[in-house]
Amino acid sequence: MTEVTLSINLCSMRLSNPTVLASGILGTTKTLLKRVAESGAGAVTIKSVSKDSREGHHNPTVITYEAGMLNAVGYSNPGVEAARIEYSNLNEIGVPVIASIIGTCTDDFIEVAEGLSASGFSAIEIPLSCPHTPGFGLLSGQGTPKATYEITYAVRRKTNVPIFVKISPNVPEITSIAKAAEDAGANGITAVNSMGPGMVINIESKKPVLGFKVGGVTGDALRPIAVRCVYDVYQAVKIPIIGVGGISTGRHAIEMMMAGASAVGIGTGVYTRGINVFSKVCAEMKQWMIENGYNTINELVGVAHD
Amino acid sequence: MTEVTLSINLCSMRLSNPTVLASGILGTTKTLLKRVAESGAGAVTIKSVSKDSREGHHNPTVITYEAGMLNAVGYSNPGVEAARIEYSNLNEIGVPVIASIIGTCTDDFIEVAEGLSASGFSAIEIPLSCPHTPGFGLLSGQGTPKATYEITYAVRRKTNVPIFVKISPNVPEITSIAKAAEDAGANGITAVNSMGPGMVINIESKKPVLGFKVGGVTGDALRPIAVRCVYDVYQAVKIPIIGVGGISTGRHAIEMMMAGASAVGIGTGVYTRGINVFSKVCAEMKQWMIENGYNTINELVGVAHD
Amino acid sequence: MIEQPKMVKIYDIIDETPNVKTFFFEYAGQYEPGQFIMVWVPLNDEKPFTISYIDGNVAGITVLKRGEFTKTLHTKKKGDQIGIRGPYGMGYGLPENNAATCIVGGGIGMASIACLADMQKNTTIIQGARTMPELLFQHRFREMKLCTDDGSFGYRGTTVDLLRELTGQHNYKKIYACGPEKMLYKIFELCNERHIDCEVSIERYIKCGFGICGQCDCSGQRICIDGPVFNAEALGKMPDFGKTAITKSGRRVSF
Amino acid sequence: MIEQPKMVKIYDIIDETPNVKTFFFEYAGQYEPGQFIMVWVPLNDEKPFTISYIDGNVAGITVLKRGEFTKTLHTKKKGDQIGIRGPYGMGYGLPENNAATCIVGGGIGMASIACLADMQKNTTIIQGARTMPELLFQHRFREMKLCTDDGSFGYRGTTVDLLRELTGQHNYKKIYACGPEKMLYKIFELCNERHIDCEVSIERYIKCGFGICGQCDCSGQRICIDGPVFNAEALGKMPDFGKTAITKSGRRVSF
Ligand SMILES: Cc1cc2nc3c(=O)[nH]c(=O)nc-3n(C[C@H](O)[C@H](O)[C@H](O)COP(=O)(O)OP(=O)(O)OC[C@H]3O[C@@H](n4cnc5c(N)ncnc54)[C@H](O)[C@@H]3O)c2cc1C
Ligand SMILES: Cc1cc2nc3c(=O)[nH]c(=O)nc-3n(C[C@H](O)[C@H](O)[C@H](O)COP(=O)(O)OP(=O)(O)OC[C@H]3O[C@@H](n4cnc5c(N)ncnc54)[C@H](O)[C@@H]3O)c2cc1C
Ligand SMILES: Cc1cc2nc3c(=O)[nH]c(=O)nc-3n(C[C@H](O)[C@H](O)[C@H](O)COP(=O)(O)O)c2cc1C
Ligand SMILES: Cc1cc2nc3c(=O)[nH]c(=O)nc-3n(C[C@H](O)[C@H](O)[C@H](O)COP(=O)(O)O)c2cc1C
Ligand code: FES
Ligand code: FES
Repeated sequence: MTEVTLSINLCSMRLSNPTVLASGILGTTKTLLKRVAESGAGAVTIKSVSKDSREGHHNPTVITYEAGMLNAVGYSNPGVEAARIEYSNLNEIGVPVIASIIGTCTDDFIEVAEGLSASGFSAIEIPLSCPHTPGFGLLSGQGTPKATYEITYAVRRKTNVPIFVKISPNVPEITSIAKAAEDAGANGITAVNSMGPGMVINIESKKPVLGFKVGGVTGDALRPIAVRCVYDVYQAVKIPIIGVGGISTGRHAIEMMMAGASAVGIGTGVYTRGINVFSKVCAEMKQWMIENGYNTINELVGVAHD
Repeated sequence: MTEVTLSINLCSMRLSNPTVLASGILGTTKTLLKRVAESGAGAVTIKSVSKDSREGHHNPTVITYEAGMLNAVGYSNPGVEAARIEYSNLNEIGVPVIASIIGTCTDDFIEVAEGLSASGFSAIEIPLSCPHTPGFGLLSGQGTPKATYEITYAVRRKTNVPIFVKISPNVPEITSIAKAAEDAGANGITAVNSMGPGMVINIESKKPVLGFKVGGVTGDALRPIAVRCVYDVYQAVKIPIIGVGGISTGRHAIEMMMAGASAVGIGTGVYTRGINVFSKVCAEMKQWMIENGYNTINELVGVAHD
Repeated sequence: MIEQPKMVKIYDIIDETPNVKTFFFEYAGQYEPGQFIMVWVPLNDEKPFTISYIDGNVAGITVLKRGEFTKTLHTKKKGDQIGIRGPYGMGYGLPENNAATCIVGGGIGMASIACLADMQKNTTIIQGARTMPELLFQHRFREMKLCTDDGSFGYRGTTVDLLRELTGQHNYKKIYACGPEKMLYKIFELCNERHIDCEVSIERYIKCGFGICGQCDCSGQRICIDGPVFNAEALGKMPDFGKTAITKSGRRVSF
Repeated sequence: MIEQPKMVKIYDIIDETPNVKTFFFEYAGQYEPGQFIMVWVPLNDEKPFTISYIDGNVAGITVLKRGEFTKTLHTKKKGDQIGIRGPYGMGYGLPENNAATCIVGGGIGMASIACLADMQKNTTIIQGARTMPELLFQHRFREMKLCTDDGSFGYRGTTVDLLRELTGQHNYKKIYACGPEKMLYKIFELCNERHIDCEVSIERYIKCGFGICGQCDCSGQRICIDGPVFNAEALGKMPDFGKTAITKSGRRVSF
């Protein structure tokens, strides 16, 4: 039997396996990125960084419920200057590190991209899709094809590292947004961000539980929506896709890749299966590949379209 | 202790309790409507009826997954003429019966509404929000404020029974759609239809499981989204809301009512808790009201906004 | 229960008659005679079939070629995969104390009662078919009473005629039946007349299989979850039994 | 574990010092000393507090008025409700064979070690406070060694000074500590020097409480789920311990 390999090439990044730490989960510090890399992730993404520092929303910022998780962290981050110091010497992490940059206007994105340009990030992710932070993402109109094109194009002109545009599952024209990103020079699509927003009310106190009242829904609840988004985007663009949403097992990861993802992001799975979710998912993928006669993980990408 | 009552008035309909059978679940025949009424529902909705008969999508049309259910039934129904015969003498059901009418163009809606006008329906629901049936709902552009206004207004002119417009959780401007319905003369909003669509792929066969490949997501996965939609719509319109999405316990029903629903629709709950989900939910609501000192269920409507 | 289709490999196929094949596959789930599974052919369709054989980790379904989907199933070869989910529904209740029973199968209805027959010692099996080549399971159940409409084999006449004769001679405690609904209805009437308990398995168009879509209604009973097997008492409250059914598009049609 | 905030009624409040109150409420969950719960005031905020009392179905938290949220908590009256979820984190490990231990609490850190102290017979409790009126639990633990920075009561000097003296006299098998990180760090150094095992509870800004948001990092360890209690071996691999922490906005600051 030939050796089964999970390694992939993703926009010139070499990943030992296709699991990627999703942005906003544990990516707050360099030490946590390292810990996640040691837990088996093929690449890691930092928590999104804005020009100025932000405290985010009041707690509760993350809550679980029967079918997944809701979060409205509100993009807390130390701002680009402090981030530049925190995320230095990134080669020590041992796996590719993806920057996540946010802004309230196109200039912000450029400023953050430039501020982090010397840090050795392997790629830049641009989320234009957060459903619960005023001034950013969907709440500031960034989730349209036009805004997507503009922001992506502006960042494209300032950097040579691969750009991933992270899109929302909540928009009717998801494929046109993915295409706008591709047209503007993005090297890949990250699909998807959290959906909704949703709300959970504590009935005894009669109040929404999240500090921001509403928050993006992730985890199992999101998975079928995310799989469909990836399936649609795969037909619309040629650039690779990082599929994110509800992945916590090897079967989930394979499903997402069959829909068209070249790699898979994991967020909520860190809660449901612990920080070693990355190595667990990889072991399960390998096992399945052996049982089903696959040698390389690439063979699975997009096969559900045949 | 005073008697706890669940009875409500909903647009001139008297319901012994606020649970309503959602459209498309068991509403295919008069005998099943009766069975659901006997299982404790306060009102029942028929499966949506179109002008001509439809076979719907190939099977699988409904599948469950960890966090809920996906369906793409494809609006199978016998057409308005046969439906008129099936749903006759509706007073025998014992609870108010709501018609659900669909069409591919405004004239269709009118024809169906008129065809069913002599049947004794207590209200008409107009779903403009199905995410997985070509020609109808979101796939035919009915989920915009403009189309919502036009279709609702046209039906309004032909009938005096209360009209509920059923809206989608997938649209960015949910409140403008609800307002358009209210402006056009709707007496209530049903929020929400199934979300997505989503996709589940069987990885051994590498194929989407649903016959139509994609389908609307319902159940637990949908609940926080539905609660947020109802919360938003409650602030936007004055007409009452039937809150639908992921309700299977008394706590869920109370949460939905606190968000602003005057009544609650139940679909997927028929699967998760059996056909008696209606009486179970009612018993659980009553118990909670007793423990928390409420006498009438109306007192709970919208209190999460205070 | 398997909630989403699980792919299983067909490891053997028997040609039962020119139009009926039995497909065997690995199956480790629970099963009661009379329950059914949903059989999926990806990108094609998914329809209900009773488990007609069960032995250890192997199950079989016996499929009559009837239309598009069953035609597709009949093209499947050893080694091909099909998806299955289930089992669904309420099966037959076994008789108490090994009491004498009679099991009646009409046409492909034999598939539904086959496992039930396997589990009973003190039973008479009646099989009816239109004509001799359509008779099923003759090696499996060696002592069947066979009837053909055209008299080409065995008793000339219907299973109901034969059952009427036999109930005069034997003291059956229970009659089980699966087959065309007109036959089932006549057996139900006969049993009522003679005060014999009966259980019959009814066929209706199935979509979800788990009681949510309302497709399989018969007088407020969902065939897929409240049935497909009903006893005399339940049938007595189902005026649509033997009279009307709902088509795939929801139209009510008479038998 | 309670995943979403559950409202509980405050049924008693004790004024421990002018700035510290203990709130009692019904609590039927599991709990290990050192674990914490998240306390929610609807529409306001939610922050972490150790359970400082536990007795049957009753638990208590002891809260120092420090900023906005704790000020709000201090306005709560008997009968008011707060939301709680948890418990979260890894608590203290109990010593083997009732070995002699020493427990050190600095300031409000006493809340964290109080239940641990309740569970140990053969232990010495050292409490440090800036000044006498801030000393906690003097009725609860009658035999504490008390230190004040200003010498207004008990030993004049720090808890670390006293601990150094006592470790010379007693054969402690383990030191437990909770309090200001500078104190914890000195105790950690002392224990290393004297080859005594130690467990300390660390404070970092907490958001989710269950290991997903990354807010509470200390050298790749999440205080909320990998801690808050760490032993000497783990601390040895945490260069940020005693040095830097992450603020609410993610900025790294030095102690
Ligand atoms: C509980 C149950 C158990 C069954 N067990 C068996 C079995 O063991 N062996 C067997 O050969 N057949 C069985 N059937 C019938 C079998 O499902 C149909 O023969 C098959 O679905 C026909 O599909 P088709 O596309 O080949 O035919 P079509 O041309 O689509 O239809 C032919 C006839 O088959 C029936 N039918 C079609 N689709 C369905 C459906 N989804 N559900 C129910 N009936 C349908 C209708 O009466 C229709 O008139 C069972 C049916 C039910 C309800
Ligand atoms: C595991 C753990 C257990 C704790 N147990 C107790 C206890 O039993 N009794 C007690 O009085 N205090 C305890 N604390 C500290 C308590 O959480 C803070 O005092 C409180 O959150 C201050 O909130 P504030 O709004 O009043 O003050 P702020 O003005 O917001 O902050 C004052 C200081 O409190 C700290 N703080 C603020 N918010 C948080 C937060 N979300 N998480 C952690 N620290 C924060 C920061 O160091 C800050 O500088 C514990 C902290 C942790 C991490
Ligand atoms: C607590 C939390 C914080 C998040 N923060 C960010 C963020 O800062 N930037 C971002 O692009 N996405 C953020 N996300 C979205 C995730 O990156 C991911 O797209 C989403 O959680 C879906 O994946 P999952 O189902 O595996 O969690 C966050 C998600 C969670 C749960
Ligand atoms: C099997 C199935 C069929 C449905 N068919 C219809 C339909 O015909 N018309 C309609 O308006 N909604 C239909 N719906 C949507 C439901 O009425 C309801 O809005 C949705 O299921 C959310 O509620 P739930 O989470 O309680 O199921 C269907 C849902 C399911 C699961
Ligand atoms: S087949 Fe759907 S309810 Fe029976
Ligand atoms: S507080 Fe979120 S990871 Fe610890």
